Amino acid sequence: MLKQCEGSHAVAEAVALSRPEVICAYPISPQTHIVEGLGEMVKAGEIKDCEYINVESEFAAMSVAIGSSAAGARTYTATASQGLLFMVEAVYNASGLGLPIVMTVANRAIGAPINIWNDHSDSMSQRDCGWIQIFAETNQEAADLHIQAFKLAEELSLPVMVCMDGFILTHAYERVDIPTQEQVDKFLPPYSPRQILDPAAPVSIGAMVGPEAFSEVRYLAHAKQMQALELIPKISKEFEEIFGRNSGGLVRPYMLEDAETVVIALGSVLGTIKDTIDEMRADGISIGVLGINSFRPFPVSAIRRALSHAKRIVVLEKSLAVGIGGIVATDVRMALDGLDKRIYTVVAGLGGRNITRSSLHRVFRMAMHDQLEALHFLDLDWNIVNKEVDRERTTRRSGPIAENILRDLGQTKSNVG
Amino acid sequence: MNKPFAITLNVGSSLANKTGSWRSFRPAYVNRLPPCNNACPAGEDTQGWLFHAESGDYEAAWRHLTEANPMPAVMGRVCYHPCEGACNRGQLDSAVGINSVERFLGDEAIKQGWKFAAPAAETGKRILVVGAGPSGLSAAYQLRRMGHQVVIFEAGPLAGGMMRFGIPKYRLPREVLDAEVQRILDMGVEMRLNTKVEDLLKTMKEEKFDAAFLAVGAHIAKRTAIPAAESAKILDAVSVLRSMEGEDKPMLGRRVVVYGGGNTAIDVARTAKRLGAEEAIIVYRRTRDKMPAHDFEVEEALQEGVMMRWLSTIKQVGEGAIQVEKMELDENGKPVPTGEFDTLEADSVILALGQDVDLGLLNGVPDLSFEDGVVKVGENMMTGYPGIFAGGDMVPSDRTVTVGVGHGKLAARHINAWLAGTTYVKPPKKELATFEKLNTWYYTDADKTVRPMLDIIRRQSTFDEVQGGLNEDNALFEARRCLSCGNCFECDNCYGVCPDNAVIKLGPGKKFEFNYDYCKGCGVCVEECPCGAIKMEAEAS
Amino acid sequence: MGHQDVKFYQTGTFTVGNRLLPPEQRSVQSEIERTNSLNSGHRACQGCGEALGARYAIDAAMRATGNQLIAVNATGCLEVFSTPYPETSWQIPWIHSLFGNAAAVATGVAAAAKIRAQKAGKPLAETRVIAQGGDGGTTDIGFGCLSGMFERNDDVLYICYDNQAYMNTGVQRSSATPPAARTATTMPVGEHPGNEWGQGKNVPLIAMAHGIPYVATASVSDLRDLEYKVTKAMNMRGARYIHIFVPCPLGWGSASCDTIKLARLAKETGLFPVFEAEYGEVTNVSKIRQKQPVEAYLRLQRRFAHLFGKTPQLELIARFQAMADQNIRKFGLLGEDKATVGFPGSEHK
Amino acid sequence: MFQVRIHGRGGQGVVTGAEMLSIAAFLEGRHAQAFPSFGSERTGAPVVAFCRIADKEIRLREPVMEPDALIIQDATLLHQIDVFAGLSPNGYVVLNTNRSFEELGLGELFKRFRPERLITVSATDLSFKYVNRNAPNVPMLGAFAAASGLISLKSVEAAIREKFSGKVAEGNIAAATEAYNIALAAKEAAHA
Repeated sequence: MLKQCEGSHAVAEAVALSRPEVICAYPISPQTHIVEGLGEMVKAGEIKDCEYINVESEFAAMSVAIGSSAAGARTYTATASQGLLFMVEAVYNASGLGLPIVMTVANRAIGAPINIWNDHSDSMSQRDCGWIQIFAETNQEAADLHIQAFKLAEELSLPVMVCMDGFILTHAYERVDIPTQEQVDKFLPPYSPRQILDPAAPVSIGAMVGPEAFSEVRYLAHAKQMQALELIPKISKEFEEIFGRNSGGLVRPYMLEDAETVVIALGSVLGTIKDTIDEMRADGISIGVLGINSFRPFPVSAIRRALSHAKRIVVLEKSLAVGIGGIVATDVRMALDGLDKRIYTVVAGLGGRNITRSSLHRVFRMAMHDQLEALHFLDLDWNIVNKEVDRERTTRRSGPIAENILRDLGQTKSNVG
Repeated sequence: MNKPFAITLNVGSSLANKTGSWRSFRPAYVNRLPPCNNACPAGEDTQGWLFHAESGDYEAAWRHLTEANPMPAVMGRVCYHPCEGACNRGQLDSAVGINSVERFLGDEAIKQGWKFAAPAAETGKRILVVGAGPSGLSAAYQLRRMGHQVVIFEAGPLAGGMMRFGIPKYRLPREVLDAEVQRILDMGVEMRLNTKVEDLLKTMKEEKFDAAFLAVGAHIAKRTAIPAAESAKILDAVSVLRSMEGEDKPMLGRRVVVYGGGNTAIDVARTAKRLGAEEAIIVYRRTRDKMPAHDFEVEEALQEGVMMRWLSTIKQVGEGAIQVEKMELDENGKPVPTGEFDTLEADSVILALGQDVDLGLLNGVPDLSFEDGVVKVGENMMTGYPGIFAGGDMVPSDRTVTVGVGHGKLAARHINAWLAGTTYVKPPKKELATFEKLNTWYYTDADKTVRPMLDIIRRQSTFDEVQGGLNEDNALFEARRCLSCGNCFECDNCYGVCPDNAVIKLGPGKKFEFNYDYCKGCGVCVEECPCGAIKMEAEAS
Repeated sequence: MGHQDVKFYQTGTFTVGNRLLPPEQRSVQSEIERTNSLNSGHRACQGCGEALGARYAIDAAMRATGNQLIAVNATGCLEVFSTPYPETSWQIPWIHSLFGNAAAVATGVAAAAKIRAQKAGKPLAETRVIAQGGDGGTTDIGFGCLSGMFERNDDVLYICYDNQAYMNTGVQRSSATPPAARTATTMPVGEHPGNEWGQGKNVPLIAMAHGIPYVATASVSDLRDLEYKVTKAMNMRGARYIHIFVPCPLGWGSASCDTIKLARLAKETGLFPVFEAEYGEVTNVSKIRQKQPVEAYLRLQRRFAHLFGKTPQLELIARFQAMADQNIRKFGLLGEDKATVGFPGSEHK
Repeated sequence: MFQVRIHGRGGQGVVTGAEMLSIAAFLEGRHAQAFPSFGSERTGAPVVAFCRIADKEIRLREPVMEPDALIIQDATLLHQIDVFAGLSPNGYVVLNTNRSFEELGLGELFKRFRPERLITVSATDLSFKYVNRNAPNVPMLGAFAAASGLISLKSVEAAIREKFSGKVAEGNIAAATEAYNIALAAKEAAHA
């Protein structure tokens, strides 16, 4: 059923339709609306047979999820930013134990300085944590991916992180086709755990594993993620058969066939990029975009195949690996190992900085002419940066950067009266 | 379940890890010698029979007890219970009332009519027992159990020896004695009363005895030369007590003086009170704490109105009065005369100065040796003449019923071995379960049960039994006060406290075993064993 | 006294078993058929109090729940010595997640159990949950999750096996380490040797301040009391906490055979008050049976050896005695005294 | 694609207004996208929200920088921020005020825009009148419907009913209707 609603609400509805049995909730922007919505639905009895637990921290949220999942309950939680970092130890633990928890990450920057706006630093920090990470481009996809995520997680017995851009998607009202319960039930069978804490068949879960077997355990975790490379497209196809729309998959090519320049990106920015590319195509420019839907596992072959004709690649990413630059770009380089292609990294949209069509036009054109430096920071205010660099060079105690920048920016101007 | 590799494991699989290899010391169950058993002259396995009594299985307790002593009802009344003096519980609150439980079991056996089992097989050997006192009866019982034919020759008209003729009724009712004697005879022991052995070797030859056990009591009163008027009435304690068993009770008068400080002196003084004496005065040359008599008997006598005159010797006995000389103790505690004299009114004087044994039956037996009026025996209770054994009052030792019973038992074992041409070797004595070896934390505080005493008026005027028995409730309570020193009583502590589950519980009555596959040798079981029945030993390297 | 339903016999009163008792009154640990939830072959040190305490507690809980039990374990000695791949000593469904999250994981397990029951049309979860950890995992790193579990009144019994330091990592100080004690991070050197004299962190009292249905302390030296408390706790619903005193021969520098003796002395000196509380109020106190001076307890442990050197630290020993005496007053550990500890009870009462 | 920017203050329902606008467009079978200028603004702080309306899927996620219409819920903002930034000469402005543009000193500025597309409405007064609180967002939406002709009053009513219920919904509908009529009258007057 088509509905004009907030992204968070669409996700909450999708999770509710997936018949969760335990939901752990801890507030952190911008995921809060999702668990608020779920809380209301559980209290109102719209979600049956579900425990909604208000925990005392994200660490507890993931820990409760570990317990309930291990005890055989379909389990969901959501977090973002500092919250994800606060639960990191448990995040690794959930995947290490192979527990099919589904978690929304409403992507948000990580402080300091504290910043509540969107970028991908949070989930990127967990790229090696052993969770499957899938990114939503739209709210429709965010809703669909959650339903798929439960199936994916439970078939593999691995946790899945559904990443959606904080605020940009979570707080955006747009048209979403909310599936029916019948559709979801047809697609998603009841949870049948691969391992379970059960007095009728006791096991010890979470043994200490020494050097004699640890490498094997880690390899098996890797091998299991690799299975997802086959399963994700399969599930996406099954989804399409029942729901009548294509959602998910490993990668999403757009205008790629003949594109000399290919932009790679994740999440909601793909929409703005597509609009930009449409405009550039109208100008006769050979450019396309490849959206990465599954960041972990990283679809190396699919990306390599999709980029076989491209001359140059611009990886536009909403995160920064301080000290090297691109996170996604590094992975893309690995995917293109041995191929002769220029690869540019554009770090964009950090901490909620708007990514506009005009800026995209500019960098894409620079890339096309190979005038772009290998690592480019989109719309960086060099004036501010240089001032601060100078200040630090001359003054030992130059003060906090954020405050200095605000001082430089001065008061917000009004051109009225 | 398709379990993830290594992370998820099958339950209980650590049994594959034999942690016993960590051990350098190992625990081992032991049976130590409880101090009560150690102290018992009759060799009773006190802790052993109390164990059965604790669970209310009195017959099992009685059967276990009577392996050492066939007369628990008697012993439960007349034994001076050295076991209780040695009892470790005495250091906690008060000793276990072993004697009272023994009496309860003895009385219960009489009440229930429990009998001794007949011997499994007859050996065909004939053994003569001379004297039907505690030692003779004990030997007869043990020998009969071993399958020998036993004939007791008793010079007196009734069985019991000093138990009958030396111990007043108020301490040992005669029906109790009769019942326990009869039960021994019921095993097939032959008793010939009024049969005095004059010539032992002749009797043995004539009746084809293969061996003899002599257990003649010390019935002859010791005399002392005291100047006395002709009309002075001087009696001896043995005779007085013996005459209590006959038709004619002794005439003692209103004022009776008893001379001596042993148990017999007390017995006769208390008897005199019961016979109607207004005054019964014990004259003793030393002080109360030097008296050979047991303190509780002195106390009971005092309660009944018997008077004591300490530090006094009788110098002269006149008609209706005696003269005593005051004594004082020298540096060594020896009484020395002071030269001060006093006069006491006395209608009769009873001498209780000790007894001798009539050794006449040994005339003509060669190779014997004697000492202080008794016959010497070896470790095996045999006299210098092969096949003739002796015990009880006849041999050098304390003269108590319990010692006598012990001699009878020991002699029987030696006789049995001698008859078989072998030697009885006592099992090696186990390590003593001393107080330090116990972990007494585990025992609840519980004071001894006090036995009921007859009221004072009836004690002074009748020969009813002074000390009552325990009823089942308090006998059970008393039995359960036993600490089971040095012997496992299945408290499950070792089984419970082992951090490695390395103790195997074998089930009721079967106790425990260590599972050395897993025992790491921490020693917690040893430390926490309440009764000291486990010890640590170094592993063989 | 703590718990004593049965008027025990004069022998064996405080022992694990008593052949004279009817079977229903015997301790779980005396049963031939006891679960041995923590099986042989585990790699705990000789004389490990925690191994003992865990088997005592979990076996009792297994009996109380008809074996419908799942245990969640914090990281720590108990976890490491019981489940090194490829072997586990546990005979029950058991999970180890992290050091600081046992209470929260248990909340999750309980939630799953509740939903399973709900789906089967049953009002209450049939599968019950125990979370367990050492003092480090409980009083320090796991404290936040523990408090959250208490506050929500989740249906979990949390058991802390208190051996008073981080033993798994090599004996470092925890917030449960007693003052003056030597640990690897509070060495007996300098002007104030050993652990500092702080105010301590009394987690049982903090648990009581949450107003949860049940809080108790117990000791491996009093099995029947421990079993009674675990059984009672498992017969209740909601958040429950039992703090069990478990001596550690390795960390305390005590003889491996003295484990239970030390636990007994801790109670008999008054240093470790044994009590139970419901809804924030002390309802029962195990009286001291044979009062002991603190020296009797301290002297057996090398971690306090610096108090008894050539010049005994009489002042410090006196401070320990004062601590014990304060407990005795506060909890009414002697005679007929009444406890004065309590927090405003909840209306649930 | 038609792009709307709504300015107001925290507590005045700016975001809700954008959402209702998107709902109204959605109900008319169009694609719509509403989103706030994501901040942690508290009551009273200047707030911006956006709404895009189109006939095909809206992929663009950048903020509305060149709006086709401005809804200004609080006239005091005019002196604090550049609310008119990017507005096209053909753009619509709906301003909540009980004064005229001239009285507000905006006469000069407005010469750049088409006068029939500049509407004032006393939305605050209307919200007090009908729902007894300062919630100008709903009447502003009514006025916008009339001014732009982009959505019908009926769709605004339906959007109101999605967000509110009972008496509040009815009051808001009444306020929106009156604002709609005022704006419609003003628009016709300007044409005349």
